[in-house]
Amino acid sequence: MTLTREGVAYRVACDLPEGSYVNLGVGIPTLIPTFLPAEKEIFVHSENGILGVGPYAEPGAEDPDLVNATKEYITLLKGASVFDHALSFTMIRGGHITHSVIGAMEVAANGDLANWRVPGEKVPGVGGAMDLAFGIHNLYVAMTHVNNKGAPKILNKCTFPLTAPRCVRRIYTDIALIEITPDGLVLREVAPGLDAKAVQAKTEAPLRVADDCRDMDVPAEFHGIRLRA
Amino acid sequence: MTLTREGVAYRVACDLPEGSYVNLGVGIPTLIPTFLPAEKEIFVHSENGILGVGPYAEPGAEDPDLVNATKEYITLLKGASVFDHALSFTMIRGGHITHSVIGAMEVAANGDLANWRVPGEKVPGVGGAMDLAFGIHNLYVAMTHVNNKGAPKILNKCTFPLTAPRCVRRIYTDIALIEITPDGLVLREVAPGLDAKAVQAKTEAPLRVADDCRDMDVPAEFHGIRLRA
Amino acid sequence: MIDKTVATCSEAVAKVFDGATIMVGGFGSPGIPSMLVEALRKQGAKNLVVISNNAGSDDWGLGGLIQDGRVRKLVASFPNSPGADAFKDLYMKGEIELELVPQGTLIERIRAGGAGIGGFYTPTGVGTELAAGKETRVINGREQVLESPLYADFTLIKAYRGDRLGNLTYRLAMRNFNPIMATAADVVIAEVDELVPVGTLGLEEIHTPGIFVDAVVKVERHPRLFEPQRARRAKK
Amino acid sequence: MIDKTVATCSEAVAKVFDGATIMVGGFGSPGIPSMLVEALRKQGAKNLVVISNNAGSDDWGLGGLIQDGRVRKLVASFPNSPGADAFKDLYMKGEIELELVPQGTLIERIRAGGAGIGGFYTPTGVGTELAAGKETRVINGREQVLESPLYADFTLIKAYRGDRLGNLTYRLAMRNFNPIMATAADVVIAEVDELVPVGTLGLEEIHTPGIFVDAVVKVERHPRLFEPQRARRAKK
Repeated sequence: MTLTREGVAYRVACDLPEGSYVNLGVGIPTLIPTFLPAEKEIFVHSENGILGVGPYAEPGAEDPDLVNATKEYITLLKGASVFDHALSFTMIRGGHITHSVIGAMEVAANGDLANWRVPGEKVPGVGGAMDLAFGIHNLYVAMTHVNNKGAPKILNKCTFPLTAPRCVRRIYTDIALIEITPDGLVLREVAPGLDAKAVQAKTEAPLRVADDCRDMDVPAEFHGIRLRA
Repeated sequence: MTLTREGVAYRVACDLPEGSYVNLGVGIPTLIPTFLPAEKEIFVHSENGILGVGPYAEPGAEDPDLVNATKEYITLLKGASVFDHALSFTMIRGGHITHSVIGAMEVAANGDLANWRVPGEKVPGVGGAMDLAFGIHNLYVAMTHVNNKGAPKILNKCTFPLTAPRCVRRIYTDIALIEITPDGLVLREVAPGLDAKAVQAKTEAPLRVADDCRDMDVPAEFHGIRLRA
Repeated sequence: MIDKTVATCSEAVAKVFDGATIMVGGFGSPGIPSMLVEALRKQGAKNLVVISNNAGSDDWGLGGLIQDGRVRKLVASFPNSPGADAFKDLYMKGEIELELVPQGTLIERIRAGGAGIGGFYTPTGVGTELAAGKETRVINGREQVLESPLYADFTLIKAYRGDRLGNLTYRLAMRNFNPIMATAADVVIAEVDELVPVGTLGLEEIHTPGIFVDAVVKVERHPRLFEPQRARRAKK
Repeated sequence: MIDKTVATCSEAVAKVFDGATIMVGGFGSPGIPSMLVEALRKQGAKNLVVISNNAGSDDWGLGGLIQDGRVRKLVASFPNSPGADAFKDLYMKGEIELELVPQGTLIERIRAGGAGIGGFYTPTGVGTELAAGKETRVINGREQVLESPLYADFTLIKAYRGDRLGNLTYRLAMRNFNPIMATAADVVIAEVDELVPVGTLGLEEIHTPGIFVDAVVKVERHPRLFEPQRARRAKK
């Protein structure tokens, strides 16, 4: 059994502590807000100068002057603030954002991250990816464990151009939660019904299994959203 | 005949064009606002984060949260804005302030300025003097022509520690208006009743007399304030 | 009396010259000076260097300017967003130059240009393609790359409200690059949704003080600026 | 629920340790966190390094902290203002260290500390005593000096209004160093004149977003903060 994309987002959401200031990248991370429990105050940052991002705007109620970093129309929570790009990136590059959850194409055993460019890709773009990867201490990756050809994305060494070296702390995927330590990858959790061997089979870099390695605590569904595939 | 301190301030005020953004230092420059004609819109900047400084606050009407760079209680003009120190010094160091008028202890023929520290002075302080001297293109000095011992302050070379090299464009004193050019000092105006020779006698550095050198156009008084001594 | 208001966008951009460097504010649709960019398209200056986070959208605004072949070089962090087809086409044909800059480095370089900073060190990009060949040094145990300021001949920005002195405020996410770009060009031109009398904007709430602004034009918003349909698609 | 409010200044400064580096906001009396500094005097930490534009006034606030011999080193632009007698006395006796920094360089160094900038080049100071011995380089034909970031263990600031999330606004000239210092310390403590419910402060008008702030204390203003008599003398 594996997690859905929503399931991965759910699992990350459980780990974000109250009072955290979180930047969410494109891909699976954009699904996280749905799973943040209402009783935990967590502040979502958008690189275009917003702290306190709320749910998407209802159709017809969009405000033309209010989008997130992915250019989707959003709402703001009470206590939100808006500011210019310089202050927004002061938050990122100064390390004030406590957590960043981003997608990845490749992650290496030493924490190297590749998520901005496929070699040979026609037109490059980087956005705020490097600023986040260099600036945020708790940099978490949320992604599918393997690519769409079934090949591992967690490698001994990245093959794609790096976003930043040695920056990723944790990897949340559809089959595992892996921590990146100075001694390499540590398997902390596996999807219900799978075991460490199954995860290793889909991971190029060697995994050390944590003594307290356990099943990912993700229910089958959440308010009608399927979390397990 | 010489100008009073107010007379020097009056003469400087005449040269500030409409639409200029002006930082005024301590000493004679603080007297300038009195002489800015009401019909000319000029924006006075205070380094502590104010653009659009108005007259001093009336006694009893001071606002505890509103002082200028000299810590005097002031008022604001319509259209004024307040901001933080970083933006305030962006205005100065980025060269957005069009004119700075400051006092000086010494000015050299090449435009070197010394106005922040007397050698042997006990406790040093620099404030924003260097930022102004390095940042503002139209840096004007307003001062008495000689020091309180009667010795020249316009020298071949400064003897006091420099605020900035080659930064002063013009010097307004109680007896002359001198422009600093790549070829040295040019005497543009002399106080009514004096001549170039009298000014040179009180100036260490050599003065070239401008072809159109003329009397300073400063009346004897202005709204009851004596401008000539 | 100082009056920085200008009647039309055409008048406001009249002095843009061939080869000029131009900053264009905005992120997504909020804060994009579309009407000024459209006026620039009509004005005709070519060989432009444009500094902007994105490469515009479709065939209007900055996308249109690029499609018209008027931009020699783009300095941007994310020129490959959906809709930036004009840029992508020209880039693939080798007909437009790209300087790709991490977004935080981009805004910091613009701020440095406006604040008189000659250069700065940042860790962002070290060890990646985007810092290749650049000078680095280790500061406090961390390798950092030296980045240079950006400064333009003209900056085009959009604000919500403005007055004749050039004081500006921005609504919600319109602010983004605009107030910083306003500090970093010889000539700064703002299009605004509303022109208000001096004194209307709260003195503690002015985001761009008039000192930075040379011209203010009141505009109707470009009809393409607000596209909730796309937003709805994005939510699916 | 996040609640950054703290009941008393003593509680807010309780964790300041001997040898800590402390930024103190304010310029003149506006924006000076006097009650926090008074609490710090009572708290007792010594050997402090203080970063502040001025050296305080007379025998209260920062002036008092210095007079009590608790400050080992001051980083300031104008420590010799009228009333800074405690600093002047100790400095003359060689009992306090001074790092004198041009005011614009001071705020830029603090901003760099908060923004993750490793260092920057500025023309300010080149060829003067204050850049003596510092690394310089010529950039665009102008010699510039390399300046380093400033970062503190604790920042003490004053704001006008604050909420439990740490969002702050400043009245008039209170802003000065405060919002920038709020970005550049491990622990940021704000005293405010008014505590307001979340949502009261306009989202476009929040000058310091709560992300930067760790603790908010409501205070009555220090009685010495407002001294119009001095202002009247200054006008003569």
